[in-house]
Amino acid sequence: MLDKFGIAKRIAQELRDGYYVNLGIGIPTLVANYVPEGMEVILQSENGLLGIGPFPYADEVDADLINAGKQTVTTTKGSSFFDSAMSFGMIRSGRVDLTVLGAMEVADNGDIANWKIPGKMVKGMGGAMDLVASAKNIIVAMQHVNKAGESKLLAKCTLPITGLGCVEKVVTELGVFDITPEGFRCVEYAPGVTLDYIKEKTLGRLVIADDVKQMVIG
Amino acid sequence: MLDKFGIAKRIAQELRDGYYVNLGIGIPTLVANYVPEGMEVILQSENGLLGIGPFPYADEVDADLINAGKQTVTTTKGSSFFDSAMSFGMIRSGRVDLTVLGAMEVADNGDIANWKIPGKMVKGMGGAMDLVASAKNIIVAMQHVNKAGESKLLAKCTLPITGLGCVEKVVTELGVFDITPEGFRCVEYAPGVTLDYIKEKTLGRLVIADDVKQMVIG
Amino acid sequence: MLNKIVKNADEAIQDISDGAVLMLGGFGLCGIPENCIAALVRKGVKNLTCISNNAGVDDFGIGLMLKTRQVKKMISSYVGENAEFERQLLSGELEVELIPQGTLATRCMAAGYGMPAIFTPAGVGTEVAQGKEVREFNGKQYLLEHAFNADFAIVKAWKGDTHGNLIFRATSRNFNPLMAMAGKITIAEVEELVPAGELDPDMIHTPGIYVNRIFQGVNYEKRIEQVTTRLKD
Amino acid sequence: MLNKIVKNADEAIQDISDGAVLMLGGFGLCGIPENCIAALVRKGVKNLTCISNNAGVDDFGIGLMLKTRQVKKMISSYVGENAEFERQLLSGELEVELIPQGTLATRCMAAGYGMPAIFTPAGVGTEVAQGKEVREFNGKQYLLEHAFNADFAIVKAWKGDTHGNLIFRATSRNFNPLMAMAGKITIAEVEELVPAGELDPDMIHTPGIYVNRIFQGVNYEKRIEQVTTRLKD
Repeated sequence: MLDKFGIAKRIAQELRDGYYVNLGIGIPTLVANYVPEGMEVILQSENGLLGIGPFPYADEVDADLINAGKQTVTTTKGSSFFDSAMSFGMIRSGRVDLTVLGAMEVADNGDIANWKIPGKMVKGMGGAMDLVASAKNIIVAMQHVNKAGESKLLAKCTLPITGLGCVEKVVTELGVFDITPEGFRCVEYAPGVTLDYIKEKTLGRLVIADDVKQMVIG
Repeated sequence: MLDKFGIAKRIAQELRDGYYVNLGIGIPTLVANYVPEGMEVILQSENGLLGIGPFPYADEVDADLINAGKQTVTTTKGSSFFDSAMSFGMIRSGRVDLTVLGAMEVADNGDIANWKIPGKMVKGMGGAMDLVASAKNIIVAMQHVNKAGESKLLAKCTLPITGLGCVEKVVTELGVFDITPEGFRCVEYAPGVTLDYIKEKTLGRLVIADDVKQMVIG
Repeated sequence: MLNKIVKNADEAIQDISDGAVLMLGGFGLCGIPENCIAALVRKGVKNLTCISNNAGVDDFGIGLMLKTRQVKKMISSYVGENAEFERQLLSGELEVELIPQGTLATRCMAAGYGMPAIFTPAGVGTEVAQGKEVREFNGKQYLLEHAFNADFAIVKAWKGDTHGNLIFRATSRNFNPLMAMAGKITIAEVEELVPAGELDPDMIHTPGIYVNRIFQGVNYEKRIEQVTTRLKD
Repeated sequence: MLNKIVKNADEAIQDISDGAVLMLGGFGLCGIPENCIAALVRKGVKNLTCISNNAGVDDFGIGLMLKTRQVKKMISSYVGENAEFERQLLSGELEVELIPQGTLATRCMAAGYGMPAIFTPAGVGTEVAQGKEVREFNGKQYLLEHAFNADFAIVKAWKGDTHGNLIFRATSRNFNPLMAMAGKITIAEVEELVPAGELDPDMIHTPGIYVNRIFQGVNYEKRIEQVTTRLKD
């Protein structure tokens, strides 16, 4: 079974040289720490930055330079700043190669719910609805089950939807699941996890890939 | 009767301090030469410049710096450059205070035709259709009659329309005409021109303002 | 003479009255018009509708106007950083309309570009789509979303000149140039106000035609929500 | 490694084939991609659809591609400066679609911003409106105009870096940044190509994400259509 760092490491294997990538808050942000050596990946922050650098040293902190999680960051060589309309313009027109998001629920048809829990204070969708409606390649990074032990991989989302049929792939502590017309297709299982356990913890339609294999993470 | 410089001088009286103004090609361009002393008027060029300066000295000519008539120009203090979408954005959102255009025909309801003569090579509307559809204050500068001596102030345009009901005022060599629900309202006549002559040369509905007066130009 | 310069924030906002619809630039606390917010609190104007990506924190940004109950309605994409906000929302004192961040940005741009409405896929199939027209283009569904109609846009820039030209810095740009184009009246506060002619015309983000009033702000706090740093090796 | 750099115009355009839809930046002869146009003439690719505000003059700009009969269709706002153009048009060899300049610009922007269509008042009541949907918003009529769909956008910038970031100069900016956002493949030729990190991130007009190929152009002629000057006092 993976921890959150393991999930991030596995998702980092989906990166390709020259990719423009938008990483959501939480586990997705960790993916930036595992970009393979020698590979150049450019991170987009929807508040108006291409080329997010590492956190600043204490004496470099700049209130005008934050990421979409409102954390202080730095730039990299080749960075650019732009306004929020252009930022979502590049998202909407499909220029971002990979988007990694957290989720509360994913349905086996690729629907995603990650912005609102009825009865709880709603903080807002931020850029999530734009991202899921527009990005061409969306990977969800999340825990397979919620705190009550219930599957978050469902036949149908029970929470308010963020976007329809948009998720391509889900990576959880248990494995890697492609969204296919047949539902979640388990292509990899985490070390120490059985396929039976995955079946038990997945409520949506699940198929096991013929060539399913154990995940290898560095 | 006015010459083209007189028409431009009369239109310059419509300028107000701090106005943003778009001047079309031809007589409208001349208006820039008669901005009243002490008044600050900022000229917009729809190819992407606010703050058109005078023509350059010969040793200042810059191929990257032209106006919408493709003539070399200069900037002024406070100029800015922008792309063509923003340029028409500011036009469309009503930020330009005054637009001066030439025309082939104007109808007494404010319709304008100035881009196409059937049977002749059509060069295109350029920005004219955007300007007439969007600008809030449009003055037409033109000759009262065409080369055949026929009125260009009509009940209905005979040439293909550029925009509907958009002209506010027409200034010709004969006088100044506001577009009103009653048609062309002659508010000023040029020196040496009689109201009867104006009536003879105007085909559209024409009313003479009660306080009509002779034009005074510097 | 162009005359856009006002003395300070109090003069800039003096004709904003109860019930006005305001746009306020900024993302989180980054690039917010601190001086104008303080002046709005001093003026005590009420029943405001505020279009702003966020609602500040309890003791900074729009949070200051929430504390004094000046805001009737927030139109935002994310409002999670504010306990007073939550209290007013749950008690029904405050109306909130949540809209996707890209939709918020594009509805500002639409206003500035004279486009009455735009199409976006954001929110299709969600509760955001309720009551909205859905239209298909090339096999994909889009919502019709309308341009905002705000009485005042209040933005913060890094540098500005006496013609109202603005330059923003780093990610404090965010919604500021979009809102600057979108208000019936646009008020800009800047960290540095320079004479016309000192800014490079190629490098201006907001041409002065969009800006009605400008002043040099004072005492910028520029609070940071999450200071994240790394250690020197 | 990001690898957007190509050797020259010939390499940049090598996969443009007969029948392609191209966007070409520039207003008149100002800011046109001279190197790529020359390479397209050398390559002899045919039946092109060219979206460009103008069509060059007889012996420069897109006029060079007209002379060699490479253009099947022009989509422009103003085409008046070209005798060969007129001949081909009148003889029916060339198709021309004339659209308002602001509509042309906004349809490029729409493509770059992922908006399938936009509304503009330009052309309402004119022959431009024929066959188009008219819709009223707030008492004013607008045409629905669709985003362009171009195979390649070819633009000219002043400076560019190895990440594809672009900066334009003066009014040679015009349609270039809009088209740069709008092509399926965007090719940028620049007067000066610098390593990533040398351009100020605040001052970039086109972020590199939109640019697929970039090269340093050579031998810019930058012809002027109308040299207008004044005399020294």
